[in-house]
Amino acid sequence: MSPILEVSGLSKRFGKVVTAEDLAFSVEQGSAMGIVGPNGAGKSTLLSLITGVLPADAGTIVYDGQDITRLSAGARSEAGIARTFQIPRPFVDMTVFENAYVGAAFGGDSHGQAGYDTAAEALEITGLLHLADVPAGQLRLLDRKRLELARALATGPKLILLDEIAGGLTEKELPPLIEMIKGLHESGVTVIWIEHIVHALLEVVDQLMCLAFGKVLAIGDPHEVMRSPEVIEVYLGSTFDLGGAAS
Amino acid sequence: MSLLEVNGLDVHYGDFQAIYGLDLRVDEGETLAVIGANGAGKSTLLKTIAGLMRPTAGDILYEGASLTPVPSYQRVPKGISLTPEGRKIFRSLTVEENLKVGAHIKRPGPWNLQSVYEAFPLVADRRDRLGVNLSGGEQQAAAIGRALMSNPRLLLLDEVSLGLAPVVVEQIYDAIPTITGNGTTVLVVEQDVNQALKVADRVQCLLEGRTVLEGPPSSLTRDEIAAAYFGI
Amino acid sequence: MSTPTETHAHATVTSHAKVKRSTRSSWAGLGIAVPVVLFMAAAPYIIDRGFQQQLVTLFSLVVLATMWNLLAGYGGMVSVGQQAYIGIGAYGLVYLADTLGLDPFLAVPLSVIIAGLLSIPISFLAFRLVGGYFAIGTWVIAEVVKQITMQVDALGAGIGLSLTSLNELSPGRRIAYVYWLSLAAVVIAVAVTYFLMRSRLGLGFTAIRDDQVAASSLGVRVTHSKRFVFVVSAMGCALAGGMIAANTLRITPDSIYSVNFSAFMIFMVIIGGIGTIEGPIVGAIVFFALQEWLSDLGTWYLIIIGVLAIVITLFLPRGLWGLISGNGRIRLFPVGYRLVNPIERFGRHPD
Amino acid sequence: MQWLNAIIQGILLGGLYALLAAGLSLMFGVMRIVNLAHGVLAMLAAYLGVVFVNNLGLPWFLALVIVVPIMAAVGYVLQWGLFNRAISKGGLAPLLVAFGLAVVLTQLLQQIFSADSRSIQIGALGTSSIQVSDTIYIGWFPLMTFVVGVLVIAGVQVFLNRAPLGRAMRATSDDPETVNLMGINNRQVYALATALAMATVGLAGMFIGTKTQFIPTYGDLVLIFAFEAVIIGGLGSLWGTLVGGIILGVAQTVGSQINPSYGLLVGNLVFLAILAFRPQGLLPKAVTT
Amino acid sequence: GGNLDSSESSSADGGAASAAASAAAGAGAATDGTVKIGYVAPITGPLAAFGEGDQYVVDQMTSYFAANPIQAGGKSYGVEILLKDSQSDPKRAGEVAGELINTDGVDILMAHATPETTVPVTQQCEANATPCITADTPWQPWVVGSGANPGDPATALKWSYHFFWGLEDIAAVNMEVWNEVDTNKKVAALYANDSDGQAFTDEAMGYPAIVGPAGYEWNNPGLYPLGTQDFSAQINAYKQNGDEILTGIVVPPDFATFWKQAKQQGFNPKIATIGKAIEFPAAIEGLGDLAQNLATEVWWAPSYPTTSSLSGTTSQAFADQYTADTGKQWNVTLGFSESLFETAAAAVVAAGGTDKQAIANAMKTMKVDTLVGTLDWNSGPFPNVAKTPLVGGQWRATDGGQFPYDLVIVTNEHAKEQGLDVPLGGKVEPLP
Ligand SMILES: Nc1ncnc2c1ncn2[C@@H]1O[C@H](COP(=O)(O)OP(=O)(O)OP(=O)(O)O)[C@@H](O)[C@H]1O
Ligand SMILES: Nc1ncnc2c1ncn2[C@@H]1O[C@H](COP(=O)(O)OP(=O)(O)OP(=O)(O)O)[C@@H](O)[C@H]1O
Ligand SMILES: [Mg+2]
Ligand SMILES: [Mg+2]
Repeated sequence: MSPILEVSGLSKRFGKVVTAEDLAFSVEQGSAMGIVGPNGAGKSTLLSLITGVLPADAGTIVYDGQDITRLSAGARSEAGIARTFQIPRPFVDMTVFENAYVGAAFGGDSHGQAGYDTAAEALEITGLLHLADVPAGQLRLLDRKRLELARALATGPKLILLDEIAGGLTEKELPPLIEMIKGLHESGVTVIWIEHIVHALLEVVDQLMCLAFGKVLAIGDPHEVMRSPEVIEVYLGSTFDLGGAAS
Repeated sequence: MSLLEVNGLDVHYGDFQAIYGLDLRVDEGETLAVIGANGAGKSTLLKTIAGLMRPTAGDILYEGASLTPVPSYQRVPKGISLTPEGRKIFRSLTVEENLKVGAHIKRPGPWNLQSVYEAFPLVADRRDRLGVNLSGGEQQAAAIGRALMSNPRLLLLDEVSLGLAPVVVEQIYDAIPTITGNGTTVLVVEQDVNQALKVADRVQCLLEGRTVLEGPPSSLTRDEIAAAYFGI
Repeated sequence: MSTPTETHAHATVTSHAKVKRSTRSSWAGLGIAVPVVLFMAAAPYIIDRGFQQQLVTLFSLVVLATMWNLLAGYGGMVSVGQQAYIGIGAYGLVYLADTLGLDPFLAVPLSVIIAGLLSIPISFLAFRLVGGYFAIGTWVIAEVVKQITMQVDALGAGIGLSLTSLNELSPGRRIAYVYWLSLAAVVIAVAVTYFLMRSRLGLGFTAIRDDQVAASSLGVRVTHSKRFVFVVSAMGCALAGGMIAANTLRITPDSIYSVNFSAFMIFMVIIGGIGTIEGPIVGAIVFFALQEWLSDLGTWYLIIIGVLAIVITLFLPRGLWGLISGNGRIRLFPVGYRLVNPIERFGRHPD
Repeated sequence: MQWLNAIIQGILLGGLYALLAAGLSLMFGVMRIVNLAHGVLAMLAAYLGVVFVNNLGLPWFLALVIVVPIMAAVGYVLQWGLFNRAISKGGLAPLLVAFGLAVVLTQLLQQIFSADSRSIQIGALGTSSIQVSDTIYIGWFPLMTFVVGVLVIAGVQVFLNRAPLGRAMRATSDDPETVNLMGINNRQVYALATALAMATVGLAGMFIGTKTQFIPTYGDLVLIFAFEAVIIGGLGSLWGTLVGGIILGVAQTVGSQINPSYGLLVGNLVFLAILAFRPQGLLPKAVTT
Repeated sequence: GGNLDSSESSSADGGAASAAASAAAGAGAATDGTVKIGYVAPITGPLAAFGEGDQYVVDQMTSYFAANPIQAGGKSYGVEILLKDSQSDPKRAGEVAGELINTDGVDILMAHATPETTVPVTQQCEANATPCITADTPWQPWVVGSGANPGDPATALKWSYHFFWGLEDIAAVNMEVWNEVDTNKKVAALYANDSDGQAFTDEAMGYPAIVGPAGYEWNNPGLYPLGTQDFSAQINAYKQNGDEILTGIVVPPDFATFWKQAKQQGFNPKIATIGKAIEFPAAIEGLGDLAQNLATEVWWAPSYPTTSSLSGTTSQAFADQYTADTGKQWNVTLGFSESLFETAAAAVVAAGGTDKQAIANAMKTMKVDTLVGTLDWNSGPFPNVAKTPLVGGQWRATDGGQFPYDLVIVTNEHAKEQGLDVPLGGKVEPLP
């Protein structure tokens, strides 16, 4: 397998605040990578750099064999990179179906009948089909998160970036979400997922990266990373109990 | 006498009813955790107590007096302070200015800039940064600090640990006994049941706007809670 | 003209999403609109000239309101400077027809194209500003266009120009021709808006209006789309400018570049209902009627219209069309997408 | 020397523009209201000045002391009666209400005072000056206007940055619902902010109404100049507004010096150039806070 | 009827309706028909000062005609007057003119006050084949604005007739004023970039061509845009050139800004003749002490030795009545508003009825004595223009009169040449 995403020397600073410093990692095609790290480590910033919302100060991002460092956000989206927002941002005055269709028609560049099909399929996968004609503004949190995913999915992404999509869900609501992401992953889409609810993350990802102060603190096998003392110190805290939360 | 007493509360969003005849009571110095699935009405409850929403029926008594005629901004001088869902940090103010605005109503008490910084190093390190530039977790921490600055008598925390790194969650839950130790009553909404059970004196579980389970953590089993959560 | 319905029902039901884009009221709307337009086209043979001239004024208002709504209601760009294009359209017509001797009815589309071309570089300046400041920025740009016009002797500098080339026609013909031109302009403006909004572009706009960041992250080319609509709206306003010049026969910089046009556009769209195709039409009709009834009241006329606009903004945010249509339940010009029987199609109710 | 004089007169004029723009900048900064009625409200203040000075015979400075609080009260009432409602509707409502107000107020002023040109009398102070050289004269009144403009800008800026109420205004501007949770009545804060803005408009109206003759529609011009000053200077920064006013003033006087017919045009072109090359303005907010 | 090629616009319906209206209005006198007169004037907006007296004059005329129908062609005609507000906007002026012609079916359209009103109304009349009478716009801007060429009588308009003075008259009157003061004959020119400014500063037709040969040096630094806030460039240019005379056509706000700044900057001309800005009493009050001895051209004044061809009232009586009825000081447009009606009535009489073509034909050679002087379209400088006499005046403090300043006639030679002997109220005095 070849890497779908290769990041090297990536740096970004805001004045004195360094949010990415010489980051380097790669993500295999079809794999799922988790990102954890203390608050303010630069995780969301990294997603913005990959999607092109923020320009990088230095470094290169190679996606699918192509250097996309200078491409606009729109062009990257068209190339198959999709993201969800930490706080869901539905198009509140449009129906759920229309929301998904925006993803298909623009990001996926498939309109007309093909686009309708893609959108409907995305809704089916995320379990929103029965709400297709409901204005998105009326959705509750879980469904909003589903919609974030459905929209991203409708763009027909090769790489999907998820930012704290499980935040605010109760334990009982997590399994369906996890199943959804697993399904997505299994369908061949590469997933990068930022999450503080670590046990949810661990059920899906096959690689875990821990960021701190804009640098890679640890990367590799998820459980090994979680056991690394630095990660425990800066991120998990001494009393963190993986087993309990996951039960 | 309870510090806060909610009697037969109904709350609507337009035609949609979010809370049905809810009763709730918090005693002075107590920590009550409100749990429940998404959309159970937890945030709505807190917003109504803080005065951001008006109930359609029922009453809220605070220190024995009805809050109904009191606009939200006049509830702060009475000692009610809410950390709202979604942080709501003031974007164009620095972290320190956010905290100072939190202290706009100067109630006497242990919390001031210095003590907040001591309790939350994450916040202290970012005191000069603008709210708009904070990461999700940083905002959450600053919002909690801001709520404390008014030295509340009743602190309402909505989804405290949302978006926080485990190590920070730990810090915050470690701080709660200190907060209650200072005489503050805490009403916390939490999606992480384990955390809630750890700090709370009492737990109240909501389902679709109604109370389905209530009691001290020790008297409740995990299965009971799970059942109450989803009304199975 | 294609029909407003695209119902896709081919292949098997289970593999194809069935999407419906028309409503019963939209068929009714079409059923009303076509005869009305045909009847209107025959008007010069039926109604007197004064009425035709009044209708031209009304039509220019409809075009202006429709264009302002396209810009603000759909594109989210509140411009207070569309008079720049009204002026360009008007000056273009008079200059091309009177000075260069072109056929006036050829001069109109030409000046519309000129306005469209000029609006492209202007958009690069205006798009530096957002929200309320975009509004004033466009106003200042319109002022600059006016001041530049006033420096050009060939355009009559500060004096303005009179349109005389139409005087060769008999009054009856002249008025009828201008009337038909204006009627065509209305149909074009409304149709362009409608088909734009039904197209992918329109979908993107609705998304941008709700959340620009999310839209761009889904691949909607925000700036491109906005620029496109900005240019279309400029061309529409130039068309209206040509109509105004052809109707009033005299243009001066202070008048044709007057910010009052923006005032009127805003009032019409607000009164009628922003963000719909029907609203601006309703608003233009109401505004026109008010102007006719109240203009003899002197200053009080604008006081009444201003108060009305404030009241509607505060208490009827969807405008009169919102009231008529039961808050959007009736749509003569539907632009949405309805998934037909989604549950039936996939045969199960998720979770 | 002529050029030097043009620049000096431009700077003095800039003080007036800054004074005109301060209230606009403040209302946008705090309430995100682009107050299209700003200009005509300045005219309202100017007409009040005419009533007090010309009709009732009060001394100019006494009239100033009366007009400013009246305008503040007008602002307070406008905010409670109109703008607060509009803000709660969201979207375009405030812009549109302000626009409606501008039209209504202009016509009302015309109804009351007719379209005759008026001017506030200030006597000899209006025409006296300091002679610096053959070509350079500094008028006392323009100088006074400039000083007041600078003081107003500085005062408001310091108030916003340092005073608790100023901070509350900025917080309310960010999130008007959440400030209620800090014990701040957002509507009250808005009303006070508009009162403050209108107090500066009161000053501006007195000064412009004394400098020139005006009719109700003169407010349009005032509004445009104020906007240009705000944008040249950078959104949300009052110091920027001062700088913007001065640049606009100098551009106009220097433009006139090149050719009288270029004055306003050059001012506008400078504005467009700023827009093209430095859209955030010269002193955008982030630099000053 | 909507027949495309019919030359009449609306059919008999308009006539029937107005007959009813005038029957109601014309209390005593029974009439055989009605003359519908449309009247467009700036009642609101920035030009409203010009239209201040119009409603008054219309009311006066309505009651006059009710009692005294027009006798023409052996029939008697009631008069219905439709006053429409241009809102000071040329576009609106054009719109209401079109409506008056095509919807209301007026027989004659009238307009006054600045090219912003008169030119669009003229345009509509020409395009819609309706007789038109206008005033209160110097004749050159009116002719040019209406698309004709002042130097070429062949470009004459078919339907529109105008009466006012021209650039040559204002230049002559201003020079009369200047001549009375001892100066170096250097003239500072202050003009805005508008219709008037363009016309008056035109090298071939305007001031430069007129005052130059008379020995005056013309110093025009350039036309300024309306709303200019700083005139230091102009003031400097005037000072450097040592100009002792100031002249210009300026709107009130700009003049006030200029005049105060001129004082600040030490530009003190010996005499100033200003058009537009100081035409109206209110603007003068706004200038306060700075108004003393400012000179302006006077189009009409109560002291004009004229009487109305309709009612026979003198100018003085007419002005006094206005002040008595409205409490306002007289102004120069009043006589013109009244004279428009005199002209319209005369045209109907000359045409022997309300036929539009007949009225237009009659106007071509008409001569009528009005409050503003004798209007004669046979001897005008352009086929559609009749000139009115012009005198020079200066504003003087009244020292406790009903109004603080009075416009005193100080020169009358030019008017005498034009055939009207207007008594002087004082002598030209230099600026203080
Ligand atoms: N424009 C900016 N100016 C200054 N600092 C900024 C800016 N944007 C972000 N930062 C800082 O950069 C850091 C990284 O932010 P980022 O949002 O990437 O964190 P994160 O890892 O996603 O944290 P969290 O887990 O809390 O969401 C934060 O400390 C934030 O305060
Ligand atoms: N602004 C709103 N308009 C309409 N309905 C709303 C609104 N906010 C909440 N609701 C509805 O009210 C119900 C209760 O919502 P509330 O936010 O109080 O739930 P919650 O228990 O806090 O859930 P969560 O865990 O998602 O925060 C939900 O069904 C929700 O959809
Ligand atoms: Mg983050
Ligand atoms: Mg909640």
